[in-house]
Amino acid sequence: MNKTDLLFYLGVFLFCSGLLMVFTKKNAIMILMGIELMLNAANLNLVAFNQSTPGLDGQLFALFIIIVAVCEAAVGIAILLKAYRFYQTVVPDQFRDLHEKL
Amino acid sequence: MGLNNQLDSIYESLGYVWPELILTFSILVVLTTGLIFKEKSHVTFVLSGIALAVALIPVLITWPQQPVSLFSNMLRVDDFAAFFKVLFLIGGLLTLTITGKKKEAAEFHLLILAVVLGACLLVMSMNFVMVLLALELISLSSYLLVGFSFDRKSAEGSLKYFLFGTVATAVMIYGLSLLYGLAGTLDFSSSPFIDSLMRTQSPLLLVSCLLILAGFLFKMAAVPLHLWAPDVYEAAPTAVVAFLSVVPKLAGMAVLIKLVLSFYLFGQSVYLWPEMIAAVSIASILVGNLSALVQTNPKRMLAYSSVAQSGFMLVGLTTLQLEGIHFAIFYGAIFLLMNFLVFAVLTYYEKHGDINSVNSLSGLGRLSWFPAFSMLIGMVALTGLPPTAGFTAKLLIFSSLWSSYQETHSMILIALFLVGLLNTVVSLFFYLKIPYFLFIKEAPVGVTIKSSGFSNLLHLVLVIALIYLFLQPDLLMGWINRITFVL
Amino acid sequence: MILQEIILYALAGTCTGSVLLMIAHKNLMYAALGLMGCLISLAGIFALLHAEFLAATQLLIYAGGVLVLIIFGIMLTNRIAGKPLLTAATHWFFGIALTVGVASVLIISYHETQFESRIASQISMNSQAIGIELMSTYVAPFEVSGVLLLVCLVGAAFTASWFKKHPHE
Amino acid sequence: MHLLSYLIFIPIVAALVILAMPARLSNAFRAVSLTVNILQLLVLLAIVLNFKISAGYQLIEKTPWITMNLGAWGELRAEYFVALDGLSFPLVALSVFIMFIATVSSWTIEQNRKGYFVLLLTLNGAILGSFCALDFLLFYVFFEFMLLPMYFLIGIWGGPKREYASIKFFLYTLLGSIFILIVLVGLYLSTKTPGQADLVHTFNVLYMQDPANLISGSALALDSNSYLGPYSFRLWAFLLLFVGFIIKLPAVPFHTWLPDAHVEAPTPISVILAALLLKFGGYGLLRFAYPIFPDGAIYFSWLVGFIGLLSIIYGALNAMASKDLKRLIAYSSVSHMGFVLLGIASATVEGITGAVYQMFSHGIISAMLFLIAGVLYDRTHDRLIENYSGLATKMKGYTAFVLIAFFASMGLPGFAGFIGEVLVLFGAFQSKFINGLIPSWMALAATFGLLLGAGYYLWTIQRMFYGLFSVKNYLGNLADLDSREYSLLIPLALAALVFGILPQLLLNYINPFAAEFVIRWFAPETLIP
Repeated sequence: MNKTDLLFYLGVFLFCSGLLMVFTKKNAIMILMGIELMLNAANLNLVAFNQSTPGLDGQLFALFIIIVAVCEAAVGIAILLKAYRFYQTVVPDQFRDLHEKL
Repeated sequence: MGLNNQLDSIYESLGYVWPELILTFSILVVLTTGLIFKEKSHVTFVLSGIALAVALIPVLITWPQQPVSLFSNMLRVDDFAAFFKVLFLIGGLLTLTITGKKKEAAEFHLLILAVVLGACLLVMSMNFVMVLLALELISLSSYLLVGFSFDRKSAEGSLKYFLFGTVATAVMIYGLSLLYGLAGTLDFSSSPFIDSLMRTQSPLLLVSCLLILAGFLFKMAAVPLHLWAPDVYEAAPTAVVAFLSVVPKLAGMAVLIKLVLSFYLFGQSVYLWPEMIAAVSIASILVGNLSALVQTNPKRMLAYSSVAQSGFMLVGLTTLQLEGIHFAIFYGAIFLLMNFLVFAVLTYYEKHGDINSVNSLSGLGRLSWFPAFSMLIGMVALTGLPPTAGFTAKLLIFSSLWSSYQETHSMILIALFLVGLLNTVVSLFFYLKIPYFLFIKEAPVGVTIKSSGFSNLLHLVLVIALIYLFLQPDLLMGWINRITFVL
Repeated sequence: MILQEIILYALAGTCTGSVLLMIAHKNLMYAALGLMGCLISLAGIFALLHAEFLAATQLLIYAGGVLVLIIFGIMLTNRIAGKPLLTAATHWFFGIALTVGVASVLIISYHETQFESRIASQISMNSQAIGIELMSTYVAPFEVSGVLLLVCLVGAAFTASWFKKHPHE
Repeated sequence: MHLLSYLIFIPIVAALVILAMPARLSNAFRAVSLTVNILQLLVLLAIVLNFKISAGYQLIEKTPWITMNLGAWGELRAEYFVALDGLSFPLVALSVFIMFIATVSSWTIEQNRKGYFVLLLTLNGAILGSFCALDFLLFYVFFEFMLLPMYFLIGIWGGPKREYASIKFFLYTLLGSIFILIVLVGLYLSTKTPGQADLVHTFNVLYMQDPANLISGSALALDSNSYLGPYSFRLWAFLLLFVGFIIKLPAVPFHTWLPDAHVEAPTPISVILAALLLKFGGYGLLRFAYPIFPDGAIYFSWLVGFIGLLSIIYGALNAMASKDLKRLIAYSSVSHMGFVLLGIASATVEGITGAVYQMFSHGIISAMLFLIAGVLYDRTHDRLIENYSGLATKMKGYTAFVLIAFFASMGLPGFAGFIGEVLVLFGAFQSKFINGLIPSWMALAATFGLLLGAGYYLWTIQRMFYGLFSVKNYLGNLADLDSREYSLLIPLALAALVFGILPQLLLNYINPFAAEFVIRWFAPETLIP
């Protein structure tokens, strides 16, 4: 296995693990962590692909993704805290005020 | 290019982004005044209104705008971006008008400004980095805005929107990283980008494009990424819903247009982009309309209706031709008017009581006819019947679809044509529900309704705009026809 | 070269292991620990790939900032009384099927793809180059990300502190 | 002159005027509405004086409306284009007359008069606009514009089941108009304005009717090679237009909205619905479907004739089985409008003339029938036939008008209904020998419908008016017609008689239209193989 392939597979693994956590974990914080994994998968790809690409676009893009991740985490935790105050839980499945009323 | 030249060009570029500079500056001003005048929210209300109005001026006076690349081709000003900017700024102004002088925190106005700023940047973006940042500015601000009712529901809606949205963004970012590997550049309008895509038409390209488009379909609430819409619409404050159902949706559509045109490679792409978009469009129209049928909460119903409306906007894009896209833009502009009309009336009724079920609107039209009449016009426009511009918009996009069929003889276009038009009948069922309750049902005893000259004026303006654009669509269409796409 | 490859494999292995820990463990704190392991090993990989600036940022902002935020979140949303912070998981079958599907689509299409060979520019002073880029080509995104951070922090602070201001509602 | 524009826009302007007036002036609204009708009658008089027999389209008004650049797809041009010919002239005259009757019979409306008269006037303008429009888009806009006023008029001022009836009416007719819209979109994109260097798509119906204006290679051109299943797009387009219009007509099996709408609607609205709105079915076929797609018309002529026949028989049988007087009249409408369809299907001069004449006469007679039903309902709030008997002894004047209306509707010689039906039957018989479009047994079977008609009317007269006087659940003394009711019924009865005895008054106008229609699109020599 050469280096590029290895890095790509690692990226796929991270992305899919993130996806798996998003779909299976019940706790919103766990979901948030899954999302972080997906973002890291993208970062890994960008850095790896930047190895064979002129310029530093990949790394700079990764840098901005990290900034975006910080913002998302900050906003996410804030929203989560507010929801927790109302519901005393962070399990989205237990929020039952909004659903189809037929 | 030397560093000095680059710095010079940055300095030059600043002259083209006045609206964005004004918005950014006003965000700072709103933030500081919010801290100074803590209890006087109308100060920031007035300030942000002025900012949005002032930001319109540079857009309007530079119209028509020759395409100019800014900041090393990160952004580009052209007629396309300018037209959408006008829509976003008007959308922001209308949102403030609907909210009225209701006591809202300075942060509310700040976030509205941030969404408008993000939308303006998004339509100008020519580089995936800018796309991502502008999109996040819209998304994160809107997740927070949804929570601004500060009750259980809105906290839940906000969290759900956040979780769905960030997952969609993460998927999109992963797609972007793959595309970067394939194309070697992030500048999606540049010729190296197009060239590499032409050379490597691999399955991975399709996968990455689909992952990227997912992010924007999410913003537009198109099927299958519409699941957040009903909950968020129900939970968020009504004025915010009006805002979120228009500005991010149109921004998403604008970028979708640019990206799909880019991915389509002037018709040389081996992938069936028109067919794929047509499939999303059919699904959105069907799912949106059929789900809306069974709703009793007006806001949930409008959420599904907005899913269907996204489907209609995509109809124009299906043709992947300049004309079809012009009509999609026309549809978007009309959608802004009709959606704001409907939500303006809903906000007006909300002041008199709960609007969580159509039942609570019973007979209000018999007590005060004008708001109910405006609602009727809004609903008729959303259905796409004359004499409103909603009809013209539908007529035009379906005309483009038919023309496109005559050129390609693709059966899925005919399917979309028939599904789209026949769905008008389905949609009538639920669009008519609200006027039906307003006019035909009797009001419960003791219900009174205060008429408000200000909101009547707002409704009147929107109603007249909708009818005027039906009688004379040439005016708006003339502006839109200027838009070209130089990739 | 060999040493580098060994380190790379080791880091990839650590990363995989930490992620598996995150998926498998029910305890939130362990999952956060797993995330930290993953982030740090990724920073190592970045450093190996000559992206030193990014590696540093990853350590400082990601491991230092995001992770702290997440741990704050865990602390604030769980009443700690000596109980382990457990979380449940559902839809395993659906989740795994979806994940395996996505992974196989990605890997198969990756193998079908002939990547173009491009000549990478050799950049020795990574941090300096990035600094110059940020202030020239990427100045617009740089400024926008400033606005983004500002808006998010103000909005998040307001949202999170709303209850403190309105204790009776 | 702009006579037609006056006709169309006087009521719309008046509607806006009423909207601006304060709601407490409730008596003034009736006055405004009546003034509008009188003005319209005067304009109509001027039109009659100006309209020349057999001179094609007259009183033409044409102004550009929408001109829009469609880029690579040419240019879109819609016009404000109104004119009258032998087809629309009788219907416009009928509309003005019936709207007058409807306003007078709305005199007793008490609830929310402002809204009522606004909607009535809007409806008035939309109906006249649709009959006059020769631009397909303009027609379509007016046509759709009728739906909402009608929906609210039934939904707010209707009977106990009004909500169900109004939504059913709306959905059926909207479905029909969507079918029309589908064809409309395809059609205008397939049509070009003759004599223009650039490609200018037009909605002008006269251009659409000329196959030379269809763009070669477009999906709806004569040489179109677009197929969907067994039929070409042209045949589908004809079918869509056909279904769209016969929902309005209404023909079996799309008629089920009609009885509900009629039963629930207030009397004036029933009158408008039966006398005017149903006519759009026949009018649409003769103006749009047949001339634009004559090949489709020929291909499906058997189907058209058969649906017509089915409506005649099925409508009559249902009428016979109806217990409710209004429902009986509604089903008799289905039956009579079936004759229109049969006449059109025959595509002979007699058949077409008969169809147009039948539309006119049915307009007058059905208005009378619904007024009669309304008179009874106003007094007793009961419409069930079995609850009445011996009315002739108490309500002499009323009975006289009932007899006139019933006999006219039966198609007795001397009444207007007779002329239309006989001409239709004559055309349907001849069709086999002239163009071979429909078999003559259809005509034979249709006469059976006439017999059934006589049957249910006579039976109803026998049940309701003969025998000892009794009205179930009603103890008061039934008053005979008052002067307002006389003033409504006398003009209608006179019209039914005059146009029965002197048919050439109208035939002179219709005949040139029918002759040209047949020669241009259904000339026998081109049809018989």
